Amino acid sequence: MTTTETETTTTPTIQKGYVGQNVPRKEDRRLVQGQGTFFDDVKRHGMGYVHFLRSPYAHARIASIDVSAALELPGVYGTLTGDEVAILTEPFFQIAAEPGANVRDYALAVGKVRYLGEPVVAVVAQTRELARDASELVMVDYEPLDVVVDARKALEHGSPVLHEECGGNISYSGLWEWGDVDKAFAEADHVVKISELHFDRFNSTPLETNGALVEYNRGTGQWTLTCNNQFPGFAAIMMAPALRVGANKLRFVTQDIGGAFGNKITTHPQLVALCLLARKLGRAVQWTEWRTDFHQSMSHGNERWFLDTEVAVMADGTMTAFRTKALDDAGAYLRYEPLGGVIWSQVAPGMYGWRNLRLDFTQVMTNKAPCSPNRGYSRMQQLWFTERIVDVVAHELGFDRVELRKKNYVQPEQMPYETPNGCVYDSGDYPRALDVVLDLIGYDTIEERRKDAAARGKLLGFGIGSTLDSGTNNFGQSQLLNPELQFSGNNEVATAKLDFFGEIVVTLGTVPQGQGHETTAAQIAADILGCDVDIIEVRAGHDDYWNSHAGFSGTYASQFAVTGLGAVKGAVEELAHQMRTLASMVLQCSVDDIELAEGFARMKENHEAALPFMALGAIPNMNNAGFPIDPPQMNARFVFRPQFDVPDKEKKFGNLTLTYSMQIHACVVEVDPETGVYEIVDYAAVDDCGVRVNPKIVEGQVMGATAQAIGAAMFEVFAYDDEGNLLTPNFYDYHVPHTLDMPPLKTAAIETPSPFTSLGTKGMGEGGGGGIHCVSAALQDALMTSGRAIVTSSHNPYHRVWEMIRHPERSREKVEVVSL
Amino acid sequence: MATTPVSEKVVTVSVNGTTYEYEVPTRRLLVHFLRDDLALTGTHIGCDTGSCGACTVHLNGVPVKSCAVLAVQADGAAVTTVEGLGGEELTPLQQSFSDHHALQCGYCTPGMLMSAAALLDENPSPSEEDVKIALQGNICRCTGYWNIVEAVVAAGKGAA
Amino acid sequence: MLLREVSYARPSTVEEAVSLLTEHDGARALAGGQTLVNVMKQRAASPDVLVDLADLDELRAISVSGTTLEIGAMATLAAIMRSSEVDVSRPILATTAATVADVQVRNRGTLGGNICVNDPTNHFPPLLVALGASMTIRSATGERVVTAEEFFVGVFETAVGEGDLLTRISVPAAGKGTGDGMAGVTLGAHGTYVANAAASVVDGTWRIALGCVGAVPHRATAVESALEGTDVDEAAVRSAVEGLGDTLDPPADVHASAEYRRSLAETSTVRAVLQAAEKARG
Amino acid sequence: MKLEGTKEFDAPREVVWSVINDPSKMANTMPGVESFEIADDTHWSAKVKVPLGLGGLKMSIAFTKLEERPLEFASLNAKGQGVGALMNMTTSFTLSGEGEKTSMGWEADVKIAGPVGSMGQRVLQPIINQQVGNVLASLEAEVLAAKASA
Repeated sequence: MTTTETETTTTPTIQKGYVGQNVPRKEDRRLVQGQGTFFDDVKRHGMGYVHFLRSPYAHARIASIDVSAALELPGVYGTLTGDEVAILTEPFFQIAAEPGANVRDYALAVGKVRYLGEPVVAVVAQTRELARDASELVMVDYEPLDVVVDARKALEHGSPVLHEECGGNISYSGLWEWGDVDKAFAEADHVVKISELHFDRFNSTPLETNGALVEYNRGTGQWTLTCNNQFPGFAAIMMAPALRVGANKLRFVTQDIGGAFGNKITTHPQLVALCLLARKLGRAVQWTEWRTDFHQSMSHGNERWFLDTEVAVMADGTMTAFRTKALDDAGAYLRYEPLGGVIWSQVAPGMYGWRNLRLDFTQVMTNKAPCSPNRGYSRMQQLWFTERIVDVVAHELGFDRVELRKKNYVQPEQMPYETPNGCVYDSGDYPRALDVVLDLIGYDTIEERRKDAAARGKLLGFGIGSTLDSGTNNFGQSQLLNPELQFSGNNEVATAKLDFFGEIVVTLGTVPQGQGHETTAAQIAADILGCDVDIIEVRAGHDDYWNSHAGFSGTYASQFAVTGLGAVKGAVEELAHQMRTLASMVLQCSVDDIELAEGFARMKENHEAALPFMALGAIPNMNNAGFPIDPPQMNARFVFRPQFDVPDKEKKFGNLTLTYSMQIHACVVEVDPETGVYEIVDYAAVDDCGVRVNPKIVEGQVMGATAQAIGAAMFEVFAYDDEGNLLTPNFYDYHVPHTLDMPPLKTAAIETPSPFTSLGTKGMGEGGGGGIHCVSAALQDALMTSGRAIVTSSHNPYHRVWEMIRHPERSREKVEVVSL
Repeated sequence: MATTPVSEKVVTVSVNGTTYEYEVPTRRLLVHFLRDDLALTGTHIGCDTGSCGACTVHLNGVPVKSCAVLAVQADGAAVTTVEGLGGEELTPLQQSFSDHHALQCGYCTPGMLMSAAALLDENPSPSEEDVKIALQGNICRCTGYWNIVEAVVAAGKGAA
Repeated sequence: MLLREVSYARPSTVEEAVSLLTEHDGARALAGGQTLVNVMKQRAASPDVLVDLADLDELRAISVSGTTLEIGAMATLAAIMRSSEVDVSRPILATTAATVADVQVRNRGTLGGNICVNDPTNHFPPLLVALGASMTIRSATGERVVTAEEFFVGVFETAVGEGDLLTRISVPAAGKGTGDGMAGVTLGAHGTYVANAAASVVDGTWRIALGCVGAVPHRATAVESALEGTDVDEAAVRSAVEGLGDTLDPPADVHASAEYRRSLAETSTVRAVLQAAEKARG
Repeated sequence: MKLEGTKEFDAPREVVWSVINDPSKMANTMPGVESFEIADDTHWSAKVKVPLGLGGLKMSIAFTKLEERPLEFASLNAKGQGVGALMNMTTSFTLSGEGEKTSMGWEADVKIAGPVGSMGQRVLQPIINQQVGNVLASLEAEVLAAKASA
């Protein structure tokens, strides 16, 4: 059902050993036995269950709240309202400069609700059922307000305003321009105009929803949060000031997490509510979000319009410039936003060589669920946009889509390539990757297959989606949005120690959610220590008490293979040095005479002179008398820090990410012209993420991202009606693809190691955009003979395809070609 | 004379071979009975509409979604959860999931395993299509299913 | 996830079930629970008393008496898929059951439960109307039989009223010259229907019912009579179906505009009729 | 959700007007009314159990008469609060016609929120259409009864 091919261009930069092998995952045993520990599996004596009463209105004033009836119900422990929250906490820190900086965001709605599903009151009771019963007794008197759900309308004068203190609905706006755009358009042979493109709203809907068990220690004033937040560093930065405590008072603990994909970064409002309740009630409180709550209130992917786009094209197909107005819809609050307003610029030109770009970016707030990172965060929208441009240009000017791409791709000999905005694409061979994917999918047979499909009354279409997966953020880019911010660079932490009986224990600051960190970290460690991978224990999950985390610790934005493994490599190399040093002290030789191999520290020249790890572990811990100087402690902590500068805030210029993985996807669709129903009948994806520490894990990421892309392209959308009701609040209407919806898949990989990372690795896992692009392109190709509709949306369910066939003019009128 | 409806009921359920006698509110879902009352937390909850299959268990030998069954409906029945699949040793199916990288976060895995195990009981060497049909009621957001289907087909071949 | 308080009884006879449903205000029969329990989780609807039919084995029977296929209301979709009686006398019931939801739901979900819910997107309401099925309903005052058209009253509403219990669905067994078809568009493979049509022909007489276009299955009587006596080739069917959409006032939702549903209703009808015609030819 | 239509009555305008302006008569036309209270001539309230097959939807509804021009026009607002749903409906009636014939144009703007609202238009639209149909049918009955008793 899936076939895999791999070619390696260069050998990895460190010794072959476990690195590069499909080492079975250490995580698997407990997970297949149902012995994983997810947050909802953890209980405490006498804990109370929390239910959030949520707003049934998308926009309303809260006239009054009466919890008395709920409190009278036997078994109810207590409640929390917005009025209390406003007294007990500071509004959350806002990343935005003016006007977004004025947003006042709290753990619960204060005075007003701004989206349907917004938490208004928290109720705590002895059982889950009881908490919900009690919430039904809470009387909330709402005064409904007019609603705005369309970003374009939110800009209009007289539109309902969500946050009066912002003086309108705009959270951020800025002009991003590089090169000489007007000159490029003046010299262009053709200008292709696309009046409107729309990237739809969806997210990755991890199967495990959000939640936490929160305990408050009255003696130490510290909270312990057993949760599934994937970026504790960010959560602490948001929560500690709000709670008026230091970050040292917040201990985050995770073990197994049921998927996150960026969607579990912005849970800080609910976590703060839980902290307040645990303190108020003097007991552990537990909250498990439901699916409907998640859909209505949590972490939607950024919805984005691209308006009045123009592309400058030369007669030979060289694309020299684009200009567009991007309109981003952040939803009701700016939890992680407006960072989406800069993250896209990591891949501003996509995979193409144009040097002249103008993007006028505006982000607005609407009465919909707040946005926050979602796999491919903000880059996916930009990459879909650049891919749409390429296919529309080809479609309207009659260029071959393959040749047009090859001509305009950044070329391998240009690597490392500096983009017009100062980002550096570290390595890659895009034209070759395209050849590989075309070969996988049998591009040379497409026309025959098209005829065959036509004979069956089907419209066949073929599409390509090229996508970048930029990893290891330079958080300095946040200063391009708000010069006052004091964030820059990046980091990750690991510790490695040799324990009493020779056990090797590695801890990470990362917060894995299925990426196999325990396994890949062990592979790196075992290679360095010259021992069996099985004797390496990598602690599962995250715990602030390990002292192996820093401000940017977490698992997000494709960085583990660089920052996480970089930290592991640093810590384990330090431990190895300590082990060799101790061995040299015992064996009376120089450190350089000692090697670590086969589970021993031994003399290179005389393998009989060897100390087992057990001895090395025991000496400093339990048998350290008689050493003239202290034996090494067998305990190392390493902070990995990628080299970054703060970008130029005036020119919006600088390197924003360290590595650029690449994926190219291609698919073949067959459309039923009568119903618009279509099927993906063939699919291929090629991935290049540099050195692959564990190829099967990498392929798994490619497959998962592909499946999510197919879902977003065909089925998954957070759609709202004019009153702000979410029309897809559960897996019944929000259809997630299942086994029978999956096309056959062929994958391949090429490895062009990153010159900028110690292992030659690149972060990866967010390449799913390629799938959304190639489905859009394939549909547009399929409709060539049936009205030549242009695909202007990222989400193309059957009814939209049917409409494109029935009313091609509706999309045709959005595109225009001016040839000079 | 009709029995009188009750809102609390003593249920007797055999779970993974152990018989439990428990008084439960009649509104309690089987999945909460397993997770909260019996502390068998391998059975997971991924949705609230009976769509995702993470809570799949065997009820008298057939796979069902334990979030769409009341605990009282299981009175007198035999339930098998993922904890009851194998012993210390992994079953060939569990091993195959690991061998084929058929899990990432592992949250859907117990439900997947229960659906797949039921299929293999009925059809020891299923085709790819058989497997897809058997697993259609189980959502996975990490793997895209390809490796899961391969793992089950391979486990079947091994058994056949 | 968490249901409102509800009391529960599991009667051991149909009589007992009926008296429970009669005696208790807000009592509702619990069959497979694959819809009811999920709706109760949303607390969108909350019966006060659940009468669990699980022990009423007589309601699980599937049998053929004379020229009628009798399906007990508690027969699961899985049982219908596997039933040789169904396979012999009205196979489309089995092939349709096989496309409802998924294995786990089919193992619990019953035909009676499916039709008593009468969600406009369900598979069986239009199919049973097209097949000319009838339903037997027990109450304290006795037993009555209603036709499928009479049975489906509204969304979530059927002829099964308070104190009533659906016991049996009767479908005429297919003889020679009978053909059934069902076509439509679903949300994903084996998903819920966006629009569908069921068609059945017996010796040249057609019955066609559309789903998802209103509160109850819609009989396409004009198409039925237009097909009367024609030798049913594609051209004939298309002209018979022409204009059907304009006679409908379907709901619009996130999955389909009214215009799209009208078009799908026509396409589905054409395809269902052609399927049925082919089967009828044998 | 906006709905509108016209309804013809074989009755003089005065009779139709008397019915649609008599809360207690209107109460008879509403589905599943369990109790009904009149606060004053512009405010009244009802406890209803809207019959949905899956178990009735309990709601307490507060009515406010917004505007009236005798024999011509009336509009009222109904705010319902139930556990499964919140309802906000503004409806208006315009009467015309002479002698024994009355034509009633009506408009309704219905907003439904809460879990029931999340069940989707697929289900809601048919439900509402059907309930409106029931209301109009029983309204006709009320009018004919009033005409007979007049």
